[in-house]
Amino acid sequence: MHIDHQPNMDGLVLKIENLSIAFGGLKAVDDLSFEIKENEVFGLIGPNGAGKTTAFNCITQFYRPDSGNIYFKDRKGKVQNLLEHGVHEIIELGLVRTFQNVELIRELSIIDNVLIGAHTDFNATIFDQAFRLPRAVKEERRMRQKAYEILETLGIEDRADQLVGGQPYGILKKVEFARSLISDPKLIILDEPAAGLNDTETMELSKRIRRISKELNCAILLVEHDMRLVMDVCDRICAISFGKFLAKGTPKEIKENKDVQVAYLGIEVTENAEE
Amino acid sequence: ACSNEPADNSTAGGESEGTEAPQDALEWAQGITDTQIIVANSAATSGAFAPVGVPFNAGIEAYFKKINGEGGIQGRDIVFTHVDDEFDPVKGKAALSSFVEDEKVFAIVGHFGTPVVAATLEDLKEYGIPAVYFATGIGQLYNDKAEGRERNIFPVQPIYRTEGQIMVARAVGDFGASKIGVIYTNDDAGKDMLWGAETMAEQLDVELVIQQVAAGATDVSSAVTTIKDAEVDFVIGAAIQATIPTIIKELAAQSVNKDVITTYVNVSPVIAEGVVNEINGKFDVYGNGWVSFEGERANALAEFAEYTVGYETNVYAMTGWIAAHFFVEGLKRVDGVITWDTYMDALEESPINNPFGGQIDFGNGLRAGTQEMNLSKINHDNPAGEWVEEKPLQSIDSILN
Amino acid sequence: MSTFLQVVFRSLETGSIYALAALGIIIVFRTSFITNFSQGVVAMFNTFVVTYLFRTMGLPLWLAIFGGIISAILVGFLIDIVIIRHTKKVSPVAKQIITLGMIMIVLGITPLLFGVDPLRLPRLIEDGNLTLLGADISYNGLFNIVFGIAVMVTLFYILQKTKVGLAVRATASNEHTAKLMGVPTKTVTLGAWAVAGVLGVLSGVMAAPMTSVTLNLMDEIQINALIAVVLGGFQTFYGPVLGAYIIGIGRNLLLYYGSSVWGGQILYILILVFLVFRPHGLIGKKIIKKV
Amino acid sequence: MRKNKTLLKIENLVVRYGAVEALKGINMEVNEGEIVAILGANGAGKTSTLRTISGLVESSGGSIVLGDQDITKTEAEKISAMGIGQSPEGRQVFRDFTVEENLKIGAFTIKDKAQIESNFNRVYGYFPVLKERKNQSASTLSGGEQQMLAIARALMGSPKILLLDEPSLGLAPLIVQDIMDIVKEIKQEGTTVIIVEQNAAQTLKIADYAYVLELGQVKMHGEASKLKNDPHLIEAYLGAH
Amino acid sequence: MNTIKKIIKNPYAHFILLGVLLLFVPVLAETGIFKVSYITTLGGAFIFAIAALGLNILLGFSGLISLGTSGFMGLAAYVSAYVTMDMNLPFEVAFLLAVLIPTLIGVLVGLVSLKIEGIYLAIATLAVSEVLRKTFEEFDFFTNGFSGKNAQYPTLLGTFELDRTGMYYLIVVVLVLIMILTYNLVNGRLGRALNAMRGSEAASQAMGVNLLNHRLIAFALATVYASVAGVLYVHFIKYSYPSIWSLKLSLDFLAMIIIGGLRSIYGTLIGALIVFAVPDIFLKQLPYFNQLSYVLNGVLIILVIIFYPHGLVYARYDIKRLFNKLFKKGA
Ligand SMILES: Nc1ncnc2c1ncn2[C@@H]1O[C@H](COP(=O)(O)OP(=O)(O)OP(=O)(O)O)[C@@H](O)[C@H]1O
Ligand SMILES: Nc1ncnc2c1ncn2[C@@H]1O[C@H](COP(=O)(O)OP(=O)(O)OP(=O)(O)O)[C@@H](O)[C@H]1O
Ligand SMILES: CC(C)C[C@H](N)C(=O)O
Ligand SMILES: [Mg+2]
Ligand SMILES: [Mg+2]
Repeated sequence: MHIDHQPNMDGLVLKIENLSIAFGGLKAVDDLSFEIKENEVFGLIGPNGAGKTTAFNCITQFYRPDSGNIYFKDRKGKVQNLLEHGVHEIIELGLVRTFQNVELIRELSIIDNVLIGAHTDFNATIFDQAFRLPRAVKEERRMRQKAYEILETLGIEDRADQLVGGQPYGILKKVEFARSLISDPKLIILDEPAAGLNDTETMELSKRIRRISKELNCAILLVEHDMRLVMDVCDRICAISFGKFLAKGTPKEIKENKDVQVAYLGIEVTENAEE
Repeated sequence: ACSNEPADNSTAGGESEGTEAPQDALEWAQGITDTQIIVANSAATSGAFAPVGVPFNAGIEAYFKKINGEGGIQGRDIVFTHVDDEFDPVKGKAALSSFVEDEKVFAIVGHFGTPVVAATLEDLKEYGIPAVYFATGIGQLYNDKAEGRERNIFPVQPIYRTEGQIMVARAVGDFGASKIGVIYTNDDAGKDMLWGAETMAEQLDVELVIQQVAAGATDVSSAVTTIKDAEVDFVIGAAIQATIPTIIKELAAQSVNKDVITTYVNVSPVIAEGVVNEINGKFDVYGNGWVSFEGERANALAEFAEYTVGYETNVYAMTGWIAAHFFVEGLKRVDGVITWDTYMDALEESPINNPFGGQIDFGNGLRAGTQEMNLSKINHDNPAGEWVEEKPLQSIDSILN
Repeated sequence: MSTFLQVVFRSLETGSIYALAALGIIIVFRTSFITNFSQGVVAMFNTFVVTYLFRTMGLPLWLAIFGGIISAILVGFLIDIVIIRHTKKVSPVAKQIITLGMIMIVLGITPLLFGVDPLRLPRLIEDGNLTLLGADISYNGLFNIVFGIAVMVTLFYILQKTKVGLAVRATASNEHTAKLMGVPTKTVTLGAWAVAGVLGVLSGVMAAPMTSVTLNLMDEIQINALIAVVLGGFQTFYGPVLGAYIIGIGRNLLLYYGSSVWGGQILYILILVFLVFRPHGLIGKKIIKKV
Repeated sequence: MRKNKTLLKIENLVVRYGAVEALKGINMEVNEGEIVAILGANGAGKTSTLRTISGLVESSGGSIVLGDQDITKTEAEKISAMGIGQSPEGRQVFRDFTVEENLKIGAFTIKDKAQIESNFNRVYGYFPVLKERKNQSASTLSGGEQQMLAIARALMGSPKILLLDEPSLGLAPLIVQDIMDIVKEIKQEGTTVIIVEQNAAQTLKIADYAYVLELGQVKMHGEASKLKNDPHLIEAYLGAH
Repeated sequence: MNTIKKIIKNPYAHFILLGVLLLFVPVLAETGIFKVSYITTLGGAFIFAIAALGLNILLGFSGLISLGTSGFMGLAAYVSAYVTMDMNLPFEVAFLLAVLIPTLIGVLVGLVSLKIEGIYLAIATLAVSEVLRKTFEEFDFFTNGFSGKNAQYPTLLGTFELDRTGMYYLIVVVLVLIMILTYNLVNGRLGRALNAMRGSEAASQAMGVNLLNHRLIAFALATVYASVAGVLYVHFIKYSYPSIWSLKLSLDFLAMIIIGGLRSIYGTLIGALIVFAVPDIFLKQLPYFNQLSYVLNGVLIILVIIFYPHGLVYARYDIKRLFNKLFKKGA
């Protein structure tokens, strides 16, 4: 694909331009544009079926959009059009995601699941691994240590060697989170990270998201229906409906936006969120 | 599993070299005790080949029962041990090593199936243990001057390649065919018969129309259509039991109406019964035979039937019976100490008669199995299935002259 | 032309046999999530039962077939109750291996019960030919085709249009949730094994007169039925039937016009290539897993 | 205070998954026409309770009595036919079925065609988006749409007792509100509801009675209106990590 | 003290210990404690275990099912026989070629696997295997058709002439080596990536696992293992026959890894013994049941799967429990 214009990405990490994708006759994402600044927490909200997950899937190349561009400033500061990369190449550029329905490997231990996130950071070849050459051994040890440290920051290091299968939902969510952290990303995409968490856990999550964004120097793109979390952690929010742009602004602006209230929030919940 | 009583010191090598040695210097071969002569085979008696292996072994056992009932050999009973090798060379090889090295049997009787036989032929020769009758027709068994380490191989059964030659010879010699259709299965039987047929057709300068079908196929219609289109004047059904009825029925269904000849394996009332209704009034089905049920042989058949209840009409049981017969005939000829060498000498001494007709000569190291075959035909009038003999045992040369 | 038709007619009959066998495989697959490698040998066993009733017990053929159907139902029940019900914790691949175990059991038991001789089973309609456009087709062959299609149409109707069908498909899609909805999944699975058994014995009884009743009766049919299911796709019930007829006809055309040696293999390769372009068969489509 | 007669009675229920004891002998009573909430942290055993009631999980001890019938060992499909409907955890829609077929299966135990028809109208009324998508394959629905489908499917069977496992999971705030309203509405019609939720405050608002589970045991129970204001609740049991 | 503990705990020590124990089989056979036939039966089982280990990587770890194992194993067997017997080249050359050629085809199938999945892939590989088997039957010049192809015990490095026992030793050494390599491969980055691919294609891709590469690697490894097994087979049995390399054998490989335990190295070995050796060493020795050994083996397979759906390796927990129980009672 030939890029005829290099977008200006000063201060930005991701820039979506006129993104569209349709399934059959249904326009799931319709001419959507937004941009995310470096190190900010950005919320994407909208009614069920608005196209949020679909937008994520376009960004991470699980879907090929019908039109539009997706620019990303990679680890080295180089601007990349994500459409030119395969799904498995995205993480190397510095963009990592979690999944709306947890996607973990039940038969592996928690720490091994986290290590999968570091897949692209290994240098040892198959040959090194097969014969356990010192290079491979050292590398493995180093990565394991790093994974362990991440589990520590999430407070689940005591479970590091337990299998993922059979763990409660809240732990699974944390493991997914840990897995996205180990690759030192520039942008993390979180799809409904608070779903299935109780009130206390949601509060914890909200603190953690802020901390991570600061400590790791990365931006976060968040989809979530739990308004307390969204309002609490997001610097800016974009609301969409039927695949189309609806409103953009600070949490306060969004909360007060009439369109968003009608299409998404409902009056009572807005009150709740203010409590 | 076996009793190792006295005089059982000879090892696998068969070290008693000189046949001229005085009797008292000879040691009894392994597997022979005061009361028993132990022999063995491994065969597929389970799985898809059970229909061949089970009756075959039943035939062997029946014959030994008869012999033991008659007082055994030199007062010893013949004890037959068997292991199921599932038609698998690894299992067959393991079984053979155990027979010879652990159980120290005297001989292998009725070594079974192409893959196992081919995988263990070298081992047999190395052991030097007499092996009488091979339930397979592979070419490796053939030898016209077996000496030294090769002497211990005694094939009896006709070789499919020979049979293929005989079929073409019959087609030309007896039926005056000049364009012959060959439908062969893609297994060793079919392919070896095809090989024989092609060789003979070249010699006799007749045309073959060749079609392959899968062994065990249920739909052979396209092959038959091809044969029909070619307007052949005779058909060779180079297929063993499972597939030959399919071929014959399809030939009838498509009204090809040319006479068919097939292998001795199929000359069994069961096969005749399976197809007689379909061919009735349309064409004849002939079969090669290496056994004859006519005349004086009828007695042999009655005796066989008496001992093999349940398998009275089974060709594989009959071949098992023949296998045991050849083994025992050799034993009977040894008087005094039985060693591997005295036994093999006895087998080679003079031709041995097949109880159902014909004879085999192992003299001068000849190892060629059965060379003469007769011709029988399915009797259209007997719905229960019957083959009637048309022509006596003949060699290829005599068929063509 | 008439030769071509001849090949096609004859293949239609074989196609019907493959189709019945394929339906048996798919119905079990869709309810128990098992690729049933034992469909063929179980059919072979029940065909032996028919042959036994006919030859040894001297029943009329139609009654013997009826007996075979009863036996197929009983064997189906037995398999479900004794084995399949106890495989809740067993993964789909492991269940396939269970069917391998069943093959061994049936292959071991059949000769013990019915002897080792190849047996003859006559056709339902012994004589008579219909000549159509210069090609022959026997009344029995015609009957097989029509009967096979009738069975399949009935099955389709039941599966697609009735509540029973809904129950079967729901069980296939997600057994646990189907239970939650009140679908008697155990009965569905039990029924599926019985129906598969009946389809099997029908295919066996159709195939037997062309050959003879032996342990290997269904070997070729089993492989071709499996491939038919894949060619047609596992997601519908009519895809495999279509696949079966395509294989029946395609195989014979390739054998006849191509090579009698390599025809079958050429067909396999063609199907392989086809699958690369349509990985879920003729009818199947990829079930999208949304993330 | 709980005036209606007991419809479902759980006594000393024990559930094990291999070595894990998920329920360690719990007791619960659900009265006719009530909304009963089950609350608790992750892994407390809420889902296990519902799955055992509906017969998907075998109990290792204790009993469940529906009306005067012991259903502890009854099979799931029979329990469903007795009028217990469930919207399960993880949605569990029939992925390769269309939306409409999913709903049809929901009405599997209903014989009366007119009743099915009216149930269709009713759930399409609750969730218009499902009507728009009725021929779409369930696997391609958005997360929230699938959740709606799961709830609608449970309603299609006109259950006497409705079990909802985290019905609001993944739904937009507006729809969560709708769900709560629907639950209230069907209660009015005489349906008994057992609801498992993470959002305690919101759930207690509509519930009559609530049980709080922790590590497989009932730690607290009482009328919702009272529990709502119990400071212990939030502090001690809902944030157990 | 501590170092001893370390050694006892060391997985490599276990593999090597196992190998040493297995090396004693021929000695025991010579002294008459074991039957001589055990050498062949066990050697055969170990060869099958090697191929099954490859399939375990493919199915257990990557979740890709193949019914083509026997075809590839057969191809390697024929290549090795042809190169040594007809071309008169050294065993080592034959070995290399016999691994290389099937692996190339295996990688081709791996390419196809990117598009075809699950049961479709199983049947597709079955088709490949059937085509291979057909070539074994028809290409007489190469395979000697239905007469079967003979081979000889190999001579290593042109000097060490192996006999039956020597070949058995070689098999054990290769088996242990392959077990160790497998252990290394699956307990590291590759193992994790393959696991991820099976567990969640989406997640693994999002984490940077290149599906195509890893599927190819998995197929290549499975084919290399099958090929090594094929070479050992043809020089141990000294024979190859077309219909050995059938669907039945491929299903047997599946049975081995499932009975033993998916993703378990020892399990695979146990599975191979149960499927291949137990019938010969035990079932066929049972009086009266001799005729039923086939049936019994089928029953055994079904029972094991029902009671140990995750493989017989899990029986060790039950054995431990039983042991504890007995021990406690006794105390
Ligand atoms: N593969 C597909 N085929 C057809 N329709 C699809 C497909 N994927 C998504 N859709 C439709 O596109 C719309 C957008 O779906 P998407 O999953 O992006 O919604 P969402 O905003 O993430 O909703 P939720 O908050 O409920 O998760 C939905 O209406 C869905 O039904
Ligand atoms: N299939 C299973 N195998 C093993 N353990 C299980 C299984 N299902 C549940 N558990 C365990 O049982 C306990 C209770 O689980 P349950 O799903 O009932 O909790 P819950 O209260 O619904 O939690 P959540 O809020 O996360 O949905 C947990 O410790 C869980 O890990
Ligand atoms: C089954 C055997 C006795 C015959 C078969 N044709 C073979 O030689 O292999
Ligand atoms: Mg979504
Ligand atoms: Mg739950």
